[in-house]
Amino acid sequence: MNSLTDQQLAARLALDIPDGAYVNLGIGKPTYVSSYVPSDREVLYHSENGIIGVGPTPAEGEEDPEMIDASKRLITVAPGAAFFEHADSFAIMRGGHIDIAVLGAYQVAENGDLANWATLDEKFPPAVGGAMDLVVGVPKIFVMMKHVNKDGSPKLLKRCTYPLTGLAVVNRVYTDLAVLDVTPEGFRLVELTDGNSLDDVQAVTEARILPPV
Amino acid sequence: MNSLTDQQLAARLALDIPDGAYVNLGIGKPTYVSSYVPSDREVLYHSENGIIGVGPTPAEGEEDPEMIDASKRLITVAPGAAFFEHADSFAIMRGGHIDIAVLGAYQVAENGDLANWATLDEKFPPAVGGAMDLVVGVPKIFVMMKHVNKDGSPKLLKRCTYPLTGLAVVNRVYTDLAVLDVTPEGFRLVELTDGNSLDDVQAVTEARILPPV
Amino acid sequence: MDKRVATLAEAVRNIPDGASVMIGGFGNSGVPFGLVDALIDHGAKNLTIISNNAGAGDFGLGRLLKEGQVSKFVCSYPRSRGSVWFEKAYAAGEIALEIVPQGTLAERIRAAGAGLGGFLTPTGFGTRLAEGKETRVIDGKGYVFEAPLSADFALIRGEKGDRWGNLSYHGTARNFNPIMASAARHTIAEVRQLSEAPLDPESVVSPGIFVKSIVEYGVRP
Amino acid sequence: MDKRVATLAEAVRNIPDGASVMIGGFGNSGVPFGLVDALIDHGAKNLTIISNNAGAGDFGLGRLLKEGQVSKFVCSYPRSRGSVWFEKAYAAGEIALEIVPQGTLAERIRAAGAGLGGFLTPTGFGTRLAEGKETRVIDGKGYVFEAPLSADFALIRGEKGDRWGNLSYHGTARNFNPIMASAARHTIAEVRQLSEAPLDPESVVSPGIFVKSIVEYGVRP
Repeated sequence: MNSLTDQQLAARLALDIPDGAYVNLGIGKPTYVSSYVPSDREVLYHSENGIIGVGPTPAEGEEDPEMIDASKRLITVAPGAAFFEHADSFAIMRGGHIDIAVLGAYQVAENGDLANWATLDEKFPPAVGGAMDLVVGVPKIFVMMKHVNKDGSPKLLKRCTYPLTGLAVVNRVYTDLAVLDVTPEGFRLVELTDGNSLDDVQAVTEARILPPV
Repeated sequence: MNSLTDQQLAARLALDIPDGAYVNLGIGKPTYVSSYVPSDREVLYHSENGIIGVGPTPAEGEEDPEMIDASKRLITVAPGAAFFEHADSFAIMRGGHIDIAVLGAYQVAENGDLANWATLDEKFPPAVGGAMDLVVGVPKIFVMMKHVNKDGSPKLLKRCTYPLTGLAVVNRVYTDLAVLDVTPEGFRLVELTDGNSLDDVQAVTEARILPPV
Repeated sequence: MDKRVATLAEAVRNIPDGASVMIGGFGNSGVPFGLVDALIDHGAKNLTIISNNAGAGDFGLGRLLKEGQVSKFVCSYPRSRGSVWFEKAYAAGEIALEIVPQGTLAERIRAAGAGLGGFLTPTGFGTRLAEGKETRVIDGKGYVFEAPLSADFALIRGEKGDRWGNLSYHGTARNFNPIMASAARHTIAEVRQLSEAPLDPESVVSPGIFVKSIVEYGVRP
Repeated sequence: MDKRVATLAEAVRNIPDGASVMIGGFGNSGVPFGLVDALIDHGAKNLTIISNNAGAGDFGLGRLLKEGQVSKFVCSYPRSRGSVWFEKAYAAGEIALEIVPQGTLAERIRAAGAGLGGFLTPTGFGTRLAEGKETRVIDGKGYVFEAPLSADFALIRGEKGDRWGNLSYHGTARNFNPIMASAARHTIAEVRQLSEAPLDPESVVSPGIFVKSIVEYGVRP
């Protein structure tokens, strides 16, 4: 099967970020998305640590160690930015003000349940961060992830087996193999990565994938 | 009996505002107090509409119509001032950060209950403002009022008859006739206006007044 | 991203009859007088108004009440000197009143903007304003449960603004404006000065994400 | 009114063993590194630390953990790259951990500073982090009841400060500092620059009423 690279996946997802949107990019790979949003669209990025208007990585010599995003990457400030404290930042997340959040995931279930903060491995201390606040507050939750785990086991499931981040919160899943909507009937195919068939993708997916309407 | 004027009463109360205090002065006559605080004491005044550091009335020609206090009087800004929005202003009041609030009252009961927002007259619409927030949040509540009503009826009662502002919240009452503490045993005399006797004051007070310890 | 609209009239034209509308200000400070006048001209009726005071005199909220456009008022202190139009409507039974302690009003508005389901406040415990409400005693202190308060529209006033809707304020004119901005489905801001350049991100008090439309109105009351 | 103290050591000297201490910052931004170093030198033990992260490397919170001064951590994300000292102490069962979703952590701190008795948040409803907690469904949406979170001390970092304790911040170094300032019985602020003149009242983010002591520490991490 054909598989998008992480950068290709970010570029595909970026096409679905509309002009004028307020977007939160989760830590790690979701932060790649902003580089691929078409330049004629003005999008403002919120980061949980107290900024709307995250700009690109600073040029060398221009770094400010106290200007970071939620991934702790050094950032600059985009035109139209604002700073605020943490209670206000999470009021913005919880209160429904952000349009889209892009998150990574361990597992997504066909009812939209999301598991992205803890596995069943108890060796490491648990760490939750801001994901639980995002999923209850942001109306559109896009998940960006590999379609299957490294061992080939499925990540798109009938029910999540890992501890949940939120219940019935995911709207759309972008994987290296396909794009799928979460609907009241379950996962529904939006598009396939070039060269893949629905049967191929279904074969590595535990949950049933409905064909496009 | 000897009765202090409102200005004399404000001057008496002002002696009990210590250096370094954060103080909220209720609308109306309590605002007189700040003029009488000894000038070697630095006191910062909070006003519920979003300022700590209320300064004196502006000079003529210097008025700013959007710079007002809770009584809607025009104000200036004292050194060390800060502005904030209403939720933050009431967080300051409710959260125990202000040291002293000075309020007017219709009635005070011997258990410290305060009635200062509504009478039993239903003709006018009720109006509560910020008094209920102050009394639950500020550790020292000073009441400044006439000892009796215009018709001679008492305002220092066994139990309030008007709707309550707060339960067991008043610490000290300054009237034109005397100063009284609210103690677990009831009202206790702190001092008499010059020339008055405890018997005289007791005669116009419904609640019992205990002598100073 | 450009939230600027050219006129006050355009800014308020989508407010329908029966809408709930938050209006910023305390006394005459921080009231969006330009937007209130536009709302009066627009003529929407049967409005629920959420504002700390009920106006004074024949202008602003006073005039909105005089014109009979308000069917319900949610407020902490409707009895300022000169609130004659509110008092008339109230005495005539033409207007419903929900009286809320001022800090509870502010916190309910903030809770709506912050996506919370309610909170426990000590304010009003044991008083008439807590009658019929859920209460709880924690560590010997009484609390009242209060629900969030949102609105269809908020009319607010800032000092400076930019095309992204970012706002700064002036002195005590800040008051209810920032929290109302966060709690309405459609927030309309009047600013004394619209800046071509973006505001300094450190000086922004209301991030533009809360603001849907912004219009300049240079008059200071 | 003069809240200035001359040295970092003097600022923290009254923190006793067993105290609960909020420490501002997110990652390395907005962490009061000067005060944390002073707390390590001061040597108070058996501390409960409330902070979003659990440090990284051998400095700041990492060093406080390495020195064995912390018996409990309340935090949203203790697993940043390099949080080795926390992981060691946790694996050895030497430290208690209370994990709180980040927005709930922030809101609990704010609630303590604001004198509220708790709040309902949708965050975490139906998840493991809501187990054993009171829940409620309102209009079909689930909420979890969360209690306020206060502390004996808060160590925070501002950009500029004045003798009244007023603070401004710098960029994303603001984060938890303003709410922690409000929620502790004794808040100690380190600022990059202590100003002789009062700060502009419009630029103050944390009013000095929240701050008990203020000390200059000019180093930017």
